Amino acid sequence: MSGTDLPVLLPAAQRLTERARREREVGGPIPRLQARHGVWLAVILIFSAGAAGAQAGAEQESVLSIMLKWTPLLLKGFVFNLAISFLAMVGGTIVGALLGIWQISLLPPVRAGSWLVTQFFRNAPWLVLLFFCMFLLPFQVEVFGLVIPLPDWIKATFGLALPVMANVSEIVRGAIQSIPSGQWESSESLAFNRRQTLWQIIMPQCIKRMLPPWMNLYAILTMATVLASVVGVSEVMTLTGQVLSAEGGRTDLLVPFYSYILLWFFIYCYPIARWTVHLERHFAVKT
Amino acid sequence: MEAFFVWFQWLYDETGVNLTYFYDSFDRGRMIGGFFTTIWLSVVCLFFSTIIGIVGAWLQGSRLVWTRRIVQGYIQFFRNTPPLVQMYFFFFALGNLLPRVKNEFGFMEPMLGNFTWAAISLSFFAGAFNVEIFRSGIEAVPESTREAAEALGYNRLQSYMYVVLPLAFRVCLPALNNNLVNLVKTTTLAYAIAVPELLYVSNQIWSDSVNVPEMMVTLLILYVALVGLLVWAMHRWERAIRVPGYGI
Amino acid sequence: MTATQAWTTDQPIVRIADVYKAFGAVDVLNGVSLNVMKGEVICIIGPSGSGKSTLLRCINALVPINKGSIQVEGQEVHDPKLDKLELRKKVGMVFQQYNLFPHKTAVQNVMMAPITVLKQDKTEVEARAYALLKKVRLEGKEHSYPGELSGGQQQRVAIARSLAMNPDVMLFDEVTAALDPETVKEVLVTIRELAEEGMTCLLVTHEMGFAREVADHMYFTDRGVIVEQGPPKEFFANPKDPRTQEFLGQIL
Amino acid sequence: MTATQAWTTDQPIVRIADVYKAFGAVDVLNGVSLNVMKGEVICIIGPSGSGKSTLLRCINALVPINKGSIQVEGQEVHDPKLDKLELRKKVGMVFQQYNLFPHKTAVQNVMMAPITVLKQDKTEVEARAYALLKKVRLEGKEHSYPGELSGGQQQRVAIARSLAMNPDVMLFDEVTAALDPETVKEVLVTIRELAEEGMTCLLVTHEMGFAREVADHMYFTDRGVIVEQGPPKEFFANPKDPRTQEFLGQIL
Amino acid sequence: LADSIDDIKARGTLIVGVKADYKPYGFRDPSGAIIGIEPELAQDVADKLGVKLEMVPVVSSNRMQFLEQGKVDLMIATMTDRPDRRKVVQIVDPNYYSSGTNVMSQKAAGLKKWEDLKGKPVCGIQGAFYNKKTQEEFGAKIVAFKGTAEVYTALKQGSCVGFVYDDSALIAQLQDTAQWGDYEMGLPTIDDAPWGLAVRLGEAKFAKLMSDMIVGWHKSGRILELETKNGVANTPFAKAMHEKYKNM
Ligand SMILES: Nc1ncnc2c1ncn2[C@@H]1O[C@H](COP(=O)(O)OP(=O)(O)OP(=O)(O)O)[C@@H](O)[C@H]1O
Ligand SMILES: Nc1ncnc2c1ncn2[C@@H]1O[C@H](COP(=O)(O)OP(=O)(O)OP(=O)(O)O)[C@@H](O)[C@H]1O
Ligand SMILES: [Mg+2]
Ligand SMILES: [Mg+2]
Repeated sequence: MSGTDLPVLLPAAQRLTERARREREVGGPIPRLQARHGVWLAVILIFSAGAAGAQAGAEQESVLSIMLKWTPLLLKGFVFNLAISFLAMVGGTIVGALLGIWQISLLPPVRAGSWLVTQFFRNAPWLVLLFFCMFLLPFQVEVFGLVIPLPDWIKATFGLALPVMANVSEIVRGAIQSIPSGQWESSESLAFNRRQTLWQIIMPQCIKRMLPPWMNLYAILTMATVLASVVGVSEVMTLTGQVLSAEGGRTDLLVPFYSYILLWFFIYCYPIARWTVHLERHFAVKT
Repeated sequence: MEAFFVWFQWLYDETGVNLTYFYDSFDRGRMIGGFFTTIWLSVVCLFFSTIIGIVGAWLQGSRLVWTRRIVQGYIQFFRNTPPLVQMYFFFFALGNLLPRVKNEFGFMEPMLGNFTWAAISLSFFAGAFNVEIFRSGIEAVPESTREAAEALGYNRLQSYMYVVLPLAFRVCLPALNNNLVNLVKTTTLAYAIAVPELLYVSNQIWSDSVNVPEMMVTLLILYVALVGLLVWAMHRWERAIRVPGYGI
Repeated sequence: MTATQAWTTDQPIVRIADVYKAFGAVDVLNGVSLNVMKGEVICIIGPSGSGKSTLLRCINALVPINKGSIQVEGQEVHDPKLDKLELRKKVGMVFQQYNLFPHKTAVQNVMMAPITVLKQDKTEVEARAYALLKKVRLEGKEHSYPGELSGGQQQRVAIARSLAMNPDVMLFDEVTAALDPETVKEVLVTIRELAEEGMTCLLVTHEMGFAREVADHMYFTDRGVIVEQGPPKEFFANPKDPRTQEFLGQIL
Repeated sequence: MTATQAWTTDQPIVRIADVYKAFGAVDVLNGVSLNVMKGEVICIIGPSGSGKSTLLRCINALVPINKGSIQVEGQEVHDPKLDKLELRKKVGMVFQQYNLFPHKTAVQNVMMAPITVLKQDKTEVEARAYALLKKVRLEGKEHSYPGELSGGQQQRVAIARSLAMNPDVMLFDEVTAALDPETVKEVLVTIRELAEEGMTCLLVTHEMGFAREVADHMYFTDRGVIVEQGPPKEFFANPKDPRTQEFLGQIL
Repeated sequence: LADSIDDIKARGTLIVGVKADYKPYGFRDPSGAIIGIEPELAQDVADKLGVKLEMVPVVSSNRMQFLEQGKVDLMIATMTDRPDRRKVVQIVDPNYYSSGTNVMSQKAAGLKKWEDLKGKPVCGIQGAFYNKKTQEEFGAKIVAFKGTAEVYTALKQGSCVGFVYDDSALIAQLQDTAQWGDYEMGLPTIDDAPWGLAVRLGEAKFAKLMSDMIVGWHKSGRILELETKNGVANTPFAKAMHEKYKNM
């Protein structure tokens, strides 16, 4: 089924509104927890570990200075990760939303076709899809004699957009189907046509349900960009491997370096996660 | 059977389609081993990540602020960092902190092997998502139903076990399903710490036999089949526990 | 399409003739016939599961019928060539569960359909929406979301929402269920005012007191057929059919 | 713990004295006092939002009170040292929305609590569950899920579920809302039978006819206080308080 | 079909696939540039053609696809010359380099012959061709990781008894006695396998040019010079080839 959600137990809608009202009475969102403090603690630990490692091998270059030395290169790689994740998300969402709506189409062939496409791309491993994109897409395309290069990271974007598309399709379908059928009926009895019902009544109510799984998907996608090394993109994990090799396989570097990368991802993704919670709450108050 | 294998040798010689695992018994052994490792790893992780999800969601409803904070910290950490790096972290960093034991050859080796670490890290990774999924399911169970249980004299654990969880489960099954599909696909990451699962053995085979496209197609088919099986089973289950009059 | 072909106001505005409807193996309507004249208020009562809601939904073409004929203003509802949207502009429906759009405020709920469906002018619709909400006694609640309104208030928004489409016929499905006596009274007053303005109303209800007060004509359904009918005075005082007698005898 | 310390059956089984309750800034109960003797059936009526449900929930310790005292069988309910589970074994509650466990069949719904909470023997509980369902006239529906039952049937399962715990006091919160007259009658009969067997019942309802039939004593609440009380005959015939008069005047 | 030399000249750049994670043959410097023995060879080719050099980092699973697709013109990426690879790409004769295989292990393990590895976990690099042989012929359990940093860490923490790898790289690593004082390369070097430089199939003219260049490198001692420059002891193969060609 879906990333998505929830063939909702009917009374839940009422109850959630109740909570929203309570939140409004308190005069704002009731804050959830702050994971930040714990995380900063972890960061400090990691760095102190790195520093300790540096003191052990006295004549060697310190771990910290090695990390600093390579930071600009690694950042260049990280930019690829972000660009790929962003573009793949945008592309995958647009196509996936269409596919999801087609999944509830009244025309059986459209419905079956989009279901099949969705299931296929959802079940195939990301790595394999990426590989096929590398393999099947040319490195450049000629349009009317104009040679347009298809750099690796575009191919990677394409390869990752496919599973994103399938997942978004499921999210959209699941959300639409979780809206009580009374909403369809009452719109119908007010003479809304199907398109109007979908866009003005159903979809706005789906947003809240779709947001959490959609943002989860983005988190998963961002993490999956490290797979892009398969198609030859010099993204941050590939570069980290290369850096470690360039440093001659020092065993005290492995953990600090990967912790460093871990931290970058966290710093990028955590605010997004917080923002999702915020958005979710924002939509919750209105419904 | 032998003729069947020989035919693939012929296929390779004639067309260049090189499916070594049919005619080469060594590759075949690796492939079968990889297949079962993947299944075993998936099953173990499915089980433990679900347990983590259930317990985590229960702890998240705890009255103790610090319990909730720790659960939140756990979720945020695992959701917002790449699982590949997490796996490295578990295997290389935590693996190093554990005491070592003497193995059968008289060497000191880490207490937990790479398979165990892969299972642990993937379970924690998928578990973090599961906690959130179960939480949303639990929130969808009407307060009044919980109250009814309370009014009948259930204590907190009983009402969670007998009323809230079974209902929440039905609500979040589609989302859970989705996450578990992702988990099975994510087991491929275990290749990074040398767990001989499907991707790992495929990688070995294609570096030996230069048949990357063939192995990729093989992987695609195997995973689509495996995941398809899981999805099918979950759907069956979903239908089996469907409550009349609820859901759509 | 606005076909008032042969229909004139001296003919029934809703003409239901020998309608059959089954859901799979379950026979729900087994030959229902009834006629409603313009401006009439009729009440349908009957035990649970006797097909009352289904009948209303058939009139609105929300569910197809198996046999028989339903005409609204002389036009066959279940004609496959019929433009359902046109029908629904003429027939409004208020559901038991209200089915308000939870993401819109009360006034937005009322305004949406006229603007989207009838493409009417926004400012004009807005003025009418406020007037309608005033009419159902919801002044001051215009900008509340459904989740912030009590059941009775939601019910009245749903009525206003249907009225905004200016239908000729209104269908009310158990609009007073689960309301307290005071709110029931308010809804009653609203429906009465509508009837006085010439609106045709078909009501399904479990509230006998309410039915007695509001109806011009009563129908009693059981197992998918109309067992008895008549003006409320006579209907309640001297039920003829034993099934009706039994049912009315249960009322406390 | 099963404390019947000083309590004897000639004292009120439920003794509510000057109870205050506010949700945040909203005062819901403003000094409610009432006593119920063993085997008595009392009905509480009043406009929406007057705190009827809240009062029942306070008796069951589902919500804490701010001031005053509630005693059940001589035991203070809001004593922090009280084992709430023990209290709830003595006090059963039936909710307006039934709140059945939708993933369990009717008989499972009835059996669950005695087995899980009271750790009673399964076969023994099962026999009792069937007997109870028979008593509420639900033979043949034992293995239906709540989603497959009509509202009235669900309501009766909920009653059986509470009875299975063998409580001394039953609280009914608007158990007849949204039911058709026939089903209301059935529920009425069930409650009457319970009362005859000596069960103490507290009911909240909007159905005046029902209240008149079933109650030994009526209470009318408004804005969190009990405005009027008395035996039903007198209460309905000669209400003294103007607020009660107005309320009863609205009834159709 | 246009010849790729013409294409390269028209384009003004030569695109070469090289390794970027294999010190000292191809690795990154902090600016991101790829340096090492093979990049220098690639630079020689570009100079010879009079064009600019562009290097694309490749890994074993994609290097042949890149060449086939035309994404790179030439591959100098530590690829062992094997018959099945010759079916996919055109490996230029003579071989430009070679390396043997050996195992680095703790001195305490006392490994003396390859058969000693039987049944024991041995670390390796994913994609290396001798993994299969070590496993198939000597019965070792190969635990292969992505990069050398992972392997060395796993070796240190005792996840495997030894590391099977190119002997020249191991020799270089063992020179760091501070870290690896307790380790040795105790087995006889086997499999002196030649490395092949590859162009697309059917590129006769380009292959001829490259063949001449390789002969030139051997003749002039360029390979030996690069080895010394990058801190690798001169390999027997490079010495032998220099002997063979220097007087031609
Ligand atoms: N979509 C459906 N599929 C199958 N059976 C249906 C469906 N809708 C209604 N029914 C059945 O049709 C019968 C009549 O239903 P309907 O809702 O019209 O009854 P009603 O008279 O409105 O009852 P109530 O007073 O309880 O609302 C019921 O037995 C119901 O179970
Ligand atoms: N948890 C709560 N938080 C805040 N206010 C509450 C809460 N529960 C009830 N109230 C308020 O307390 C008041 C009384 O509620 P209660 O449910 O007791 O009314 P009631 O008499 O049962 O009404 P009805 O007949 O509509 O069921 C209402 O105004 C309601 O909004
Ligand atoms: Mg109905
Ligand atoms: Mg109430």
